[in-house]
Amino acid sequence: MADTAAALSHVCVHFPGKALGPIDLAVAAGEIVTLVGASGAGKSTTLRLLAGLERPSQGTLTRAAGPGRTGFVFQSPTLMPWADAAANVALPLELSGLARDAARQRAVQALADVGLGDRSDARPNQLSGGMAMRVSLARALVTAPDLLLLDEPFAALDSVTRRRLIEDIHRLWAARAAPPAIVFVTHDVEEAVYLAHRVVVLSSASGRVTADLPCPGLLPRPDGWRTEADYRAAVEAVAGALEAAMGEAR
Amino acid sequence: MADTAAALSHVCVHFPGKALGPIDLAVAAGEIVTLVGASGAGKSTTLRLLAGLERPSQGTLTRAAGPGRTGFVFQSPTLMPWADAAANVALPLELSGLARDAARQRAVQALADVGLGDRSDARPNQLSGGMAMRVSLARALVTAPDLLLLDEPFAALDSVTRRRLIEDIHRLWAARAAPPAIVFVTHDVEEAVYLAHRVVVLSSASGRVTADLPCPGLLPRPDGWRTEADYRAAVEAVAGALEAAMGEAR
Amino acid sequence: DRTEAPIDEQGRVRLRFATDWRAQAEHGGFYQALATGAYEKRGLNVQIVQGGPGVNVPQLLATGSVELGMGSNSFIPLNLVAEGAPVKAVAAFFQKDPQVLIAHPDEALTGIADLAGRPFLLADASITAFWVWLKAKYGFTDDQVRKYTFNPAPFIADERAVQQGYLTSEPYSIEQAAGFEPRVFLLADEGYPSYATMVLAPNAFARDNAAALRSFIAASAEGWRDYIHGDASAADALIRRDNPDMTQDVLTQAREKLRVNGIVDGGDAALYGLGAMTNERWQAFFDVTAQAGVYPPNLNWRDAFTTQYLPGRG
Amino acid sequence: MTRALPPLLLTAVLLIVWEIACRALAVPSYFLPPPSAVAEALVERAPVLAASAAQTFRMAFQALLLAGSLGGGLAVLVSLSRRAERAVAPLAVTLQVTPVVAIAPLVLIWVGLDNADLAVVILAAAVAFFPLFSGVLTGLKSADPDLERLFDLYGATPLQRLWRLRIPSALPFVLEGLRVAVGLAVIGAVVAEFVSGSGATQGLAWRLLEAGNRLRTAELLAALVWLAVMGLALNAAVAAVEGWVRRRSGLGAR
Amino acid sequence: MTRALPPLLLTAVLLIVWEIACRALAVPSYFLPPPSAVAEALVERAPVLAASAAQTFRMAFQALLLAGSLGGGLAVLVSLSRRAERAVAPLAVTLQVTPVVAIAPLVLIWVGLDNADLAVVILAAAVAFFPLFSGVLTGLKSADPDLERLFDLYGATPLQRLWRLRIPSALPFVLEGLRVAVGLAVIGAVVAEFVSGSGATQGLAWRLLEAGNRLRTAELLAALVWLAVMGLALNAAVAAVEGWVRRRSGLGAR
Ligand SMILES: Nc1ncnc2c1ncn2[C@@H]1O[C@H](COP(=O)(O)OP(=O)(O)OP(=O)(O)O)[C@@H](O)[C@H]1O
Ligand SMILES: Nc1ncnc2c1ncn2[C@@H]1O[C@H](COP(=O)(O)OP(=O)(O)OP(=O)(O)O)[C@@H](O)[C@H]1O
Ligand SMILES: [Mg+2]
Ligand SMILES: [Mg+2]
Repeated sequence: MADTAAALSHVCVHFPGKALGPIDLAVAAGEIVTLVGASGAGKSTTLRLLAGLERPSQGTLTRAAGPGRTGFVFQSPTLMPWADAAANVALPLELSGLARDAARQRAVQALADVGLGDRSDARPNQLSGGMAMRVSLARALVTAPDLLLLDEPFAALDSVTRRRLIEDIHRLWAARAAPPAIVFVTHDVEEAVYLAHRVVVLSSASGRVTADLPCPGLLPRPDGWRTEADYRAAVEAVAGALEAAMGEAR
Repeated sequence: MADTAAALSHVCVHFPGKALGPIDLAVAAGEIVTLVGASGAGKSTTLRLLAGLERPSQGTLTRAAGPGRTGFVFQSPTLMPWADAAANVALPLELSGLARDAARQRAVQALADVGLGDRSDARPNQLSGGMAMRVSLARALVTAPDLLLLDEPFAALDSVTRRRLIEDIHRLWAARAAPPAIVFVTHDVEEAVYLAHRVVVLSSASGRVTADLPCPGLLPRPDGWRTEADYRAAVEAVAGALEAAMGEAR
Repeated sequence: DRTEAPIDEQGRVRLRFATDWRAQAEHGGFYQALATGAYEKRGLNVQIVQGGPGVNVPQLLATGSVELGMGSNSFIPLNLVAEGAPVKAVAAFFQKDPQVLIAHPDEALTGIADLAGRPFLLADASITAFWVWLKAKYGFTDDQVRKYTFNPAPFIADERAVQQGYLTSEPYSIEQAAGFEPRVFLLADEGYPSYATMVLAPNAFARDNAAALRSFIAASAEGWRDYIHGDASAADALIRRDNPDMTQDVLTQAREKLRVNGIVDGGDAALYGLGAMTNERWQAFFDVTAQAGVYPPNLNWRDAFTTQYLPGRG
Repeated sequence: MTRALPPLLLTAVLLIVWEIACRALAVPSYFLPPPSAVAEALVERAPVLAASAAQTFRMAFQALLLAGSLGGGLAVLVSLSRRAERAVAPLAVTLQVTPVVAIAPLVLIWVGLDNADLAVVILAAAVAFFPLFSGVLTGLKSADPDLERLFDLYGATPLQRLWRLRIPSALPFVLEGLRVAVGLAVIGAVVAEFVSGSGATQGLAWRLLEAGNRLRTAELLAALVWLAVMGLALNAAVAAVEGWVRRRSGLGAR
Repeated sequence: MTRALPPLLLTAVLLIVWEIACRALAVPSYFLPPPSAVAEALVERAPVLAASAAQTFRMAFQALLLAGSLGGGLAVLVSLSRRAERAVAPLAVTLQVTPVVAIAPLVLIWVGLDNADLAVVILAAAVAFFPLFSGVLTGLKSADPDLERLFDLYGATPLQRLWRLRIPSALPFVLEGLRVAVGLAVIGAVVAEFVSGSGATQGLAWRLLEAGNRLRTAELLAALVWLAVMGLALNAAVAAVEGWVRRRSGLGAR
């Protein structure tokens, strides 16, 4: 198997009144994984753990990506309210040392890629919910990071935009010589299968991994792939695992 | 036709750099409508207009529900960070004069109804994204309002929880002698059809209504209804109208 | 090491003299000497630095910020001795301290003793100065003290109130504003032994600039004589330039009171000349204050002053 | 323990530097005494200083309560109407820039010479008023606009909105105003005692002027040490309240 | 125009009540002159008062700049380390509770008697220091924790974090601190002039003192009117900056 991009081994997190884990999850370099699970299962926490934003109470995190080489989309957009869309997207570039003008130029391009080419001057409070989320996505993609952690990036988007963005991300992924590792969180089972090499199901009781199911076929998905039988079968399997994981909670 | 619960006639909103409308939309008492459209089409704005939270630049709003008789779910949870889940849900009850203890009791019940019976003491920052959204939903439902305006209430929820909540809302709606008018915003076309009496499609260019499609069958939906042919046909129709509305933007 | 006063371009000795307040008639003699050239003709280049409530003359002297300073009352040189600061009084131009107590007009009031139990409005500096003497002599207590911020309105508002003042200042402004003539008790007339308007000099400076210091005292004495008895208009003009809030009527009445009460040329000055100080007065002052517990009985009070720079001595 | 270490360390370093400088440069002690002399004065004059500090603390605390209730109350009142705010804010600014010494005689006349202590409390409260007024007012206007809309929707009365939305939202600004105000109340009590105190209650101002007039600089600095202790104690109290509020509002410790 | 109406109206009402009360109760003018007498004094003494006000304003403004750069700068520095903050904060509190009058002689000696103006500026800056220091420090710590995490993730340097996240987030608290500080700078300039002004300084403090001493209360109040105007002008300037910041940060007018 390829190098590990990020891995949690036996990680536990203790919140006041809630303990998660132990979680074991390894993502290989260039691998795409989706994380599914009930609301409150621990998907966002797992993602924050992988990014090093949450300190494990127990267990260890291994991460290959250097500083600034991780892209993250929080579950809510998390934009700087005083900066316009382009300045928000340009932030990681500027932090990595790129000149202001060059950074902005690339940010505007990244905004165009998520369908917001005409809103680069808008402040976060002038954007709709879906637009703000797309700005956040553009910010995560703009540095072409080695590890991408995306927490429900498409939840606030209409299906057409959503599908277009998925194709874009797959294309970007395939185009890189060393493709990035990506972890998606989503609630849409079909999307989970369509997006990734494998789907990881979290138990809603403990945040532990209860299933780890491979998805058939190659990425990016060929046209009409959604009608294929092994795709449907994989969706059924994930849906079943998910319901089982949720049943465990009760 | 029944009484009007809320109606926008020829309403325009001018934002700096963006104008929406004119929007014409009437919701009858006891009617359930879903609003679909591209990201940034104007769904949230329309909902805020119906609630009287956004002032039209032009045109008029008619609303039957008295003060405090409207329930609203914002696109982001919008909870009071200093209050626990139950206190957040109890807020509208207390504002309408209910005693603190009685209000809290009903709030805890409402939280149980959205699957958060055990988290009534948690603060918003201790909740996951989907949990916070469910608290917001419980707050909108707890007063049994005459007009319910729900902005993507299920976007952050897994499919199992989502389906259960939809059934619950339908059941509540049917159980009332004078059922409330409900307007949903959603990006899920199947959900849009499943939820409502009719689906309204907004143009992504202007926020105008480009299609108004009736949904077949009765509410609440009988078991297995999703497999019926006219349901599938309606979904196809809405998907087509939506793609047409989005094409208009380009 | 020696502390020579600086010399200006014309070869005159530069002396900065810090007063205890903004320019007023109580500084008239020094301004007169400045105006008439009495300093200049003795080879001095004197600059008068106006004081104020926060200007701490002893500290300015101790740090060499000024060469000479004004001592408002006899406590100041004794305090300096008590703290081991090498500064002395070298001349006293007010033989009587013009410090007064002011009360509302009342026929029954015969003297300061009758003021027992009344609220006294006193400035910060007075509380550790003449108030100590009043307490010792008349048995007043600290709880009678209220704060005087150089605004007589609270005094006027309360019939029973007593406030401090300068003979030359407050009685006039109270009369002008309130329209009644207050009762005024000059502490010096009741035996308050303090000098006022003294010249203070650091010991080392005095030692190393004895000639200049003698000249300064002599010229100031000349200035004071002129100011009280001669034409004061030039000095008044200088005062009003330094202190635009001063008015001529205030200056005129103040000068009159200085003259009538023999503040400058009464007492020992009549005998020994302006600026005179005597051992006896200093001892009397020390005895009273030491008995009141202000100073240890073994304090070397003789270090507080010297008469060796006065005209006709040394 | 480790929390208290950095300030203690820095203070110790500064004191040592000061002590050495005083000795090396032979600074006369009436000008600037070394810390050791101040320490001596602190010990020697402990009973007198402690009694005066207690007086000053009492008056500062009363002033703080007065300023808090008036400033906070007025801010809450005017926050209910933009017009009222616009009308009252300039008066608050005017009060802030009015020197205590200029109004002390009026206050003294008003309360009477026999109530000089009350005058001190009133004047100190005037000094501490503005940051509380302004902090509460700014805080009340800092609520999340979406929550404001929610309260609109539920037809909340102005009082309900105030109590359940604006006051909780205002807390960070109120605490910041309080942090500034505690210091101002202490300093205000001293300044007010300077200009309107009485000999009956001898607070720290009395000690300061006595020491200053007598050139006992070490004693003067000892009185300032007591003032600093008082300021730090009140500041720690504010920090404790802040910690409690943060825990309560679930924002976590910083 | 309508914005200015409520304060003007309220002020007018208060002035009329005051005028009537003075006349009806026949209050002697040295206690409390009617507004008409104050107006007269304002006109009569206009040149002197204006010149003094200009002097005071200049010193207050310089003090504000000094306090802002020192207070803000120090706050920014210590915000980079919890330890530094813990070490320095008690010293800032100590400075805040130290009465100007106690340190005035030291400052005066330090800068030299010929630089009394500088002493005034330094002392006034000491008065205005704390709200700026504390406001900036509180503000720098008020950034959205999720944005802080984002900056962690991108490996931002402390300077980048400061400049691009904390300073913009700090603005509401900085502005609140500034609002309090402008008033304190004005009052500080007056008080500092009281305690350290040798005759050389000709600001409003001496106008106040002399007017009080001579019982020219109308003139005293006229000087206070100038102080109030100064405070209001600086406050309006802060409000203008605030408006600009709000527009810039897209928060909209309140
Ligand atoms: N305050 C504002 N200032 C400027 N433009 C605004 C403002 N609020 C909304 N808009 C614009 O109005 C349009 C409609 O916004 P709205 O939030 O209603 O979209 P939406 O249909 O809810 O989108 P989404 O599905 O992404 O939530 C968007 O283009 C948005 O940029
Ligand atoms: N700071 C916190 N304090 C206490 N509990 C927390 C905290 N953060 C998360 N939790 C709890 O941890 C659990 C997992 O939260 P997490 O946000 O990871 O869920 P999630 O799977 O992302 O859910 P969702 O789909 O609703 O976003 C939840 O039960 C949540 O209440
Ligand atoms: Mg989540
Ligand atoms: Mg929306």
